[in-house]
Amino acid sequence: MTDAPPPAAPPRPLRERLLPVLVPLAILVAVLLVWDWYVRAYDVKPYILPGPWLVAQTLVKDWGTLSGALLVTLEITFSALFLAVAGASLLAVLMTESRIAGLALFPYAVILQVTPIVAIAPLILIYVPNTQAAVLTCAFIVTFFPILSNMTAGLKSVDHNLLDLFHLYGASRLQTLLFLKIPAAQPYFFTGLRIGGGLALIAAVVAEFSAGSAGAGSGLAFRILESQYRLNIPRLFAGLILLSSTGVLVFWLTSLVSHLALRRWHESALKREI
Amino acid sequence: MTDAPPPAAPPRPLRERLLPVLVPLAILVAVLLVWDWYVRAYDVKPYILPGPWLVAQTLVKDWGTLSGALLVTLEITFSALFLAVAGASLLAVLMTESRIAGLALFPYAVILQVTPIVAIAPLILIYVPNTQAAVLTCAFIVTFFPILSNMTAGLKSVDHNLLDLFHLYGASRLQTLLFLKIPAAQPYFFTGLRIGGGLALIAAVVAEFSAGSAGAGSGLAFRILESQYRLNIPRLFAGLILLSSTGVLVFWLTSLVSHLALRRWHESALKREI
Amino acid sequence: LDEVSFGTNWLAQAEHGGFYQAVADGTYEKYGLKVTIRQGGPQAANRSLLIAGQIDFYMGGNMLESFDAVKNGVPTVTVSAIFQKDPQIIMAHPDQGIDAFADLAKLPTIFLGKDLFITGFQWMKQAYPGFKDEQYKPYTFNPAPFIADPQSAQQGYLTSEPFEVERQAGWKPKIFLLADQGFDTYSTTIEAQQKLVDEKPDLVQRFVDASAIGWYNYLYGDNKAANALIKTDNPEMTDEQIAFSIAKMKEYGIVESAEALTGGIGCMTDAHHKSFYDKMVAAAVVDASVDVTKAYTLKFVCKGVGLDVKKALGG
Amino acid sequence: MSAVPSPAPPGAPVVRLEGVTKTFSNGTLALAGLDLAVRQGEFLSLLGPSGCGKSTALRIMAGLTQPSAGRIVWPGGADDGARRRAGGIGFVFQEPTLMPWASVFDNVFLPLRLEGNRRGAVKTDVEEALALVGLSAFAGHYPRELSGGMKMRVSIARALVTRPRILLMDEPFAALDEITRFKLNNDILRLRDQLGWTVVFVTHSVYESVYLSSRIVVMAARPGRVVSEFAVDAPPLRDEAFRTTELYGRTCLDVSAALHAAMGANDHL
Amino acid sequence: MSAVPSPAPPGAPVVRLEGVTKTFSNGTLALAGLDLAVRQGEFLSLLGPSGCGKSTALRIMAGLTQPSAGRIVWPGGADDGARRRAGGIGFVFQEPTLMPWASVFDNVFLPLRLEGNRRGAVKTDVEEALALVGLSAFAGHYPRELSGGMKMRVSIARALVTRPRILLMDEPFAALDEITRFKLNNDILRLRDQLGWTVVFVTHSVYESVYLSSRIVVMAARPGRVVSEFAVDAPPLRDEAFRTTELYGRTCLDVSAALHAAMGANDHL
Ligand SMILES: Nc1ncnc2c1ncn2[C@@H]1O[C@H](COP(=O)(O)OP(=O)(O)OP(=O)(O)O)[C@@H](O)[C@H]1O
Ligand SMILES: Nc1ncnc2c1ncn2[C@@H]1O[C@H](COP(=O)(O)OP(=O)(O)OP(=O)(O)O)[C@@H](O)[C@H]1O
Ligand SMILES: [Mg+2]
Ligand SMILES: [Mg+2]
Repeated sequence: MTDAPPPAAPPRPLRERLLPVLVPLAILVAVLLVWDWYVRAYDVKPYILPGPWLVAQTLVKDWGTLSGALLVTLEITFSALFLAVAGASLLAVLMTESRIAGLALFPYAVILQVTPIVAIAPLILIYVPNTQAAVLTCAFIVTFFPILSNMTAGLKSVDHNLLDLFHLYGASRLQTLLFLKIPAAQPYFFTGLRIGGGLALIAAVVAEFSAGSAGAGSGLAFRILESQYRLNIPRLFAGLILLSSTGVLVFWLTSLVSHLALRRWHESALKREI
Repeated sequence: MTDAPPPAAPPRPLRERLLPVLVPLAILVAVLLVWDWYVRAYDVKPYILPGPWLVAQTLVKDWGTLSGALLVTLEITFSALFLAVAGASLLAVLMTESRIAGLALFPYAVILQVTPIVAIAPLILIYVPNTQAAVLTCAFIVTFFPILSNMTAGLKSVDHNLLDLFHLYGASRLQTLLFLKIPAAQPYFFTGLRIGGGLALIAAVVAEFSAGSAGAGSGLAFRILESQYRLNIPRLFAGLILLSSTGVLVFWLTSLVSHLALRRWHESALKREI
Repeated sequence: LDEVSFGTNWLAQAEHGGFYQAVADGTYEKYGLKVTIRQGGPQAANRSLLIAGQIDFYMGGNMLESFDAVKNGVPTVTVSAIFQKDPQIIMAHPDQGIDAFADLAKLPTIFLGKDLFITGFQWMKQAYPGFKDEQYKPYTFNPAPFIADPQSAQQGYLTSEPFEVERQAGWKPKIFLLADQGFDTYSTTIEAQQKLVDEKPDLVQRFVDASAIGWYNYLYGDNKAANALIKTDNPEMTDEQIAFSIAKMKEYGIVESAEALTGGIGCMTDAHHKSFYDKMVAAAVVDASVDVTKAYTLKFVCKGVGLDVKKALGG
Repeated sequence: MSAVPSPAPPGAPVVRLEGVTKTFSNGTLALAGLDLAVRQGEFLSLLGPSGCGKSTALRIMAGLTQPSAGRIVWPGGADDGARRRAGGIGFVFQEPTLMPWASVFDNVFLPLRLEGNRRGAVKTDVEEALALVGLSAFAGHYPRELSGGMKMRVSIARALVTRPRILLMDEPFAALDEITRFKLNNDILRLRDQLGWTVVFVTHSVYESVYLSSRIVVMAARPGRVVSEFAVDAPPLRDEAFRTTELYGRTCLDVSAALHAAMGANDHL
Repeated sequence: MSAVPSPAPPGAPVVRLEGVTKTFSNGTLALAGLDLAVRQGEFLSLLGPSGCGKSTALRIMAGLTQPSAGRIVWPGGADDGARRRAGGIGFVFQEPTLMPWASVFDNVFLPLRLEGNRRGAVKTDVEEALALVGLSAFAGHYPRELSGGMKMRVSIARALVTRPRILLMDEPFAALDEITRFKLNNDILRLRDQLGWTVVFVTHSVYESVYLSSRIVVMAARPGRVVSEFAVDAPPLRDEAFRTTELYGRTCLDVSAALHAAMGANDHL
């Protein structure tokens, strides 16, 4: 005679909640240790790969310069993300509401995606009033497409039975959009947002590289390139680490928003009742 | 007395099928005409914005050089896409199968996404055997994340009732993955693929910019940059147009694959029965 | 005052010193100009802005850019050449038995920027047998891969990379100035639109003259104010680096050699242009159809402007 | 909620399917030449084997599916859209068809919201509808947190909340226990008497159909078609006593027999 | 398909719920101290108002949901996983729960595939199961192309295809017409007789439960609990004639009354 295992003890919310913080942290420590060990063991020169400790020191020392640059980059990032989300959502709506518009515009959205910023940055600089606007335009172009793609897929994935329901009750297109398609597209939208968040950040950096302002009011990208040019590799890494942490933070933020919106109803965020 | 409208005539398959070709084509012609008109009307010099006709001529004239470069770029594109799809799918599976792995690895995937290629290209060049591999690595890094994000979202969005069913029938993790999670994740996966296709192309270009080969065996990116340096703007545009068309083609290919896989069951590809 | 904008091709540094000097000490103002310097930088697009007419003068890197402009019908001309020699160098590790320029051909790897690859390197292949495309690896303005690989060479700017490499790696790289090997282009030129040259020759002349005077003052006079301006534009710049650059410019005769010694800073000659052009045609970098004389005008230079200033400063 | 200008007189057809044929895109012939008229104020039940096209017929009436041949006539006037916007039709789908991201309240509120009502203004209507199906306590829950029968009841509440003129219901009570079912049967009969509903009702229960209907249509499968029709000549408002009448017993037997015949008519099982 | 080493002797408990309580994460108390033993070879029906926890109880038995308190005992031996892998349990969910990307054939084939069978080897098994529910002609169709009742029948075929030792069915026939339902009732009785199934069956039809069961448990809602129990002392293999016996009629009345009492016991509607 064997009994089934006793019912699971009530969940341990604290451990559950700490896990998402502790695990990445543990890995972080491990990565840092390996990195440190590698640099020491193979006597890697700081101008090739500086050790973590040196990078940390540089980060503290150059905090003034770097944090200022970070703020500039963040401003571009969030402006670009905001514009891309707004633009892509609007376009996705347009393209799913009208078959013709979808057919007509998607190729051009693709073209926008595959055009190398580096190549068209000069053109943008010529036609756009100032560098700030040029950088924003570039960042926007990069961020735009993944959000558009996901939003379009989401708007198209609405349950046909619910569409029937709305049709039956004489819902206007706007109502169908607001009360059905947009809520139903959320899981896709948030996936797009999660990609878009990081992409906006990197796009801000790339845009700065290409269309970039330089000198005093410039962002992280410029600082990174400059450090590279000056072979100030510890600072380069400090800049990269700042960038990465910001990226993780942005990702975490978008994931949080997504979780809050989906947790009551969508499989991807719902805890299984077991 | 009013009768309901007569039942719709049987669908006109030819017109239906031509529409997706005709509409973008019409827009294309319109864009070309406006472009041509703008260039003529404002007497824009060819070294700022060449007219469409000049670009077409250049495309024909330089076809030898450009098509060779395109082939190189395409090879990188598809290798990167293939590697990114394989890698991202594997990682997505790992991260959704093991909560710990997901927690541990996602921040690092994000870091990979937000690290500017330009900044780490030198490091890659140091640690990777040859330029070809360096370019591929860069392209891979750029393409990776959107596919990972979508695949993860897809694997997490599986209907909990179906999960129960598999659990009940004692399905192994592998079986659940193969017969349930992967098929269910298809709509997300294909969205990721559609983004990834274009991204791989642009990533190949960016990678070539940063880590790339030049000279005889070099890709489209090099040709574009070279044209820019050498002020051969018509050729720059010819290169861009080649790139764009390739992007649209890649997008169309991934869309086709997606449509074929989903058309029998998923809302996004299914025609509504009305 | 005429408002004039001048776009440089890199971040503010000692190599742009004369222009900043002329701003700082009021020379431009004396010549009736109100000059705004727009510094360039990695991938900045100042050249496009000149072509699009959004700035008035642009600091050209070498004459090839002007040849390309002629070939593509871009109406810009070089009106002055501050540097008689291009400070472009190839450097190698000191302990690899690289004694002559031609020895570089033995190395498996040379890190080059794309622009130098499509220009200078093509010429190297033609002028020195043994160089081949397979040696090329892209230089991303980070010398680490070069330092890490003793069997490699790398492009550089006489006044910058060797300084950084020495500071970081602790050894002095072997330096080969391309100009001394025959790549004899002018550099740090002043380019303007043909239209400006035709319509306002007087303004162009004033800018060229004031710039030359600025340069004399920068090299031989009190350059503190100019350096302060440079450091505002580019906060990373150090006095140490500036001093190193000025010393190198003097040591190699970058600014003052050949005709500049008699004609004044900025002086250019047809012969010098033709010499470089012919080499580039031979290396198939430039098309033989280009009318080289259209790339520049000698109208504004070799007038000895500023030689008096130099003398006054005891240079 | 909204008043409909001039309801058709009792007995006049409200909607008529004339020779309706439906072939799905995969080639399945779901309905073949279906003729069916729904009359004002009647309670019409559709009975038939699983897969015989009941749902398809209902969806065609509601304008959710277009027939491949034949036509639908709405003699009452007005076109499709206007009719729907007049609050004309209530529909209970065979599956609950709830919005997973909305609470029970919001799901029931939906048709009213689509009519342009503000939440506050119709709160009591929604609450009444929820009370009718016994789910007042679950207004704040999400569909996922409900049992199968409860979901179906939300769907019923949603169809009733607009007090539509015509009610199309596709097996609404299949997932409910008999007691709830009987109660809802009586509620429907009462409301229909009060509000003059026309009801088309799909069910698998012969007893239920006889208890509720004024007319019963039995269909056969593939191709779906009408095989027989029964009138139930009893006052529309009935109670449990009706189940003991001879009329009830006899009609049940007749309908059952017809259903058997309909099943025999094809190699269904 | 797979032989189970040593089935428990008839009458011995196969699974026992002891004081099972289930509180969902949103606070709903679905079951409170439920005691229920399923005996080898019996046909146990669960009856009760909508939302009383029948599905929850069934899911707990199948190991799909963990009780918040109390325990499940499987005296037969072996742990949860091994038992399932032994082809032990067949489950019909209340909703069809089909894979939309797979054909009807592949949906029914699934449990066999999960047992490691190759498609060719078990083709006839799948076809037999489909024939049993009358869907042979639809093997190549996709779930979307089926009517509600047809989907449910696919789900039934899927549960039967492995010939499990224990069959848990959650309102399997609710979406079916009476004739199909009666036929399937008889099929189940016959197969159970042949294969010695133990069946736990959730239904809303008192008649159906009495016709099929050897034991009927009536539950009341929120908190879900057992309120009464009935044994149906008749041979397991029954036919339509059983519906005319006095035992059948009396038990129906008793169970109905118990259900009424159970509903009265809370303010359900
Ligand atoms: N979307 C569809 N595509 C293809 N065939 C369909 C579709 N919907 C229904 N069918 C087919 O049409 C026929 C009638 O389906 P319908 O849903 O109308 O049946 P029903 O009478 O409502 O059955 P049930 O009582 O099982 O709900 C069935 O054979 C079904 O397979
Ligand atoms: N996932 C869930 N989260 C929260 N509450 C739930 C969940 N599933 C079920 N419940 C609640 O548990 C109770 C019992 O549900 P269950 O599905 O067991 O009822 P049931 O007896 O099967 O009803 P029906 O006959 O309507 O199917 C209900 O009140 C329901 O609201
Ligand atoms: Mg139906
Ligand atoms: Mg249930």
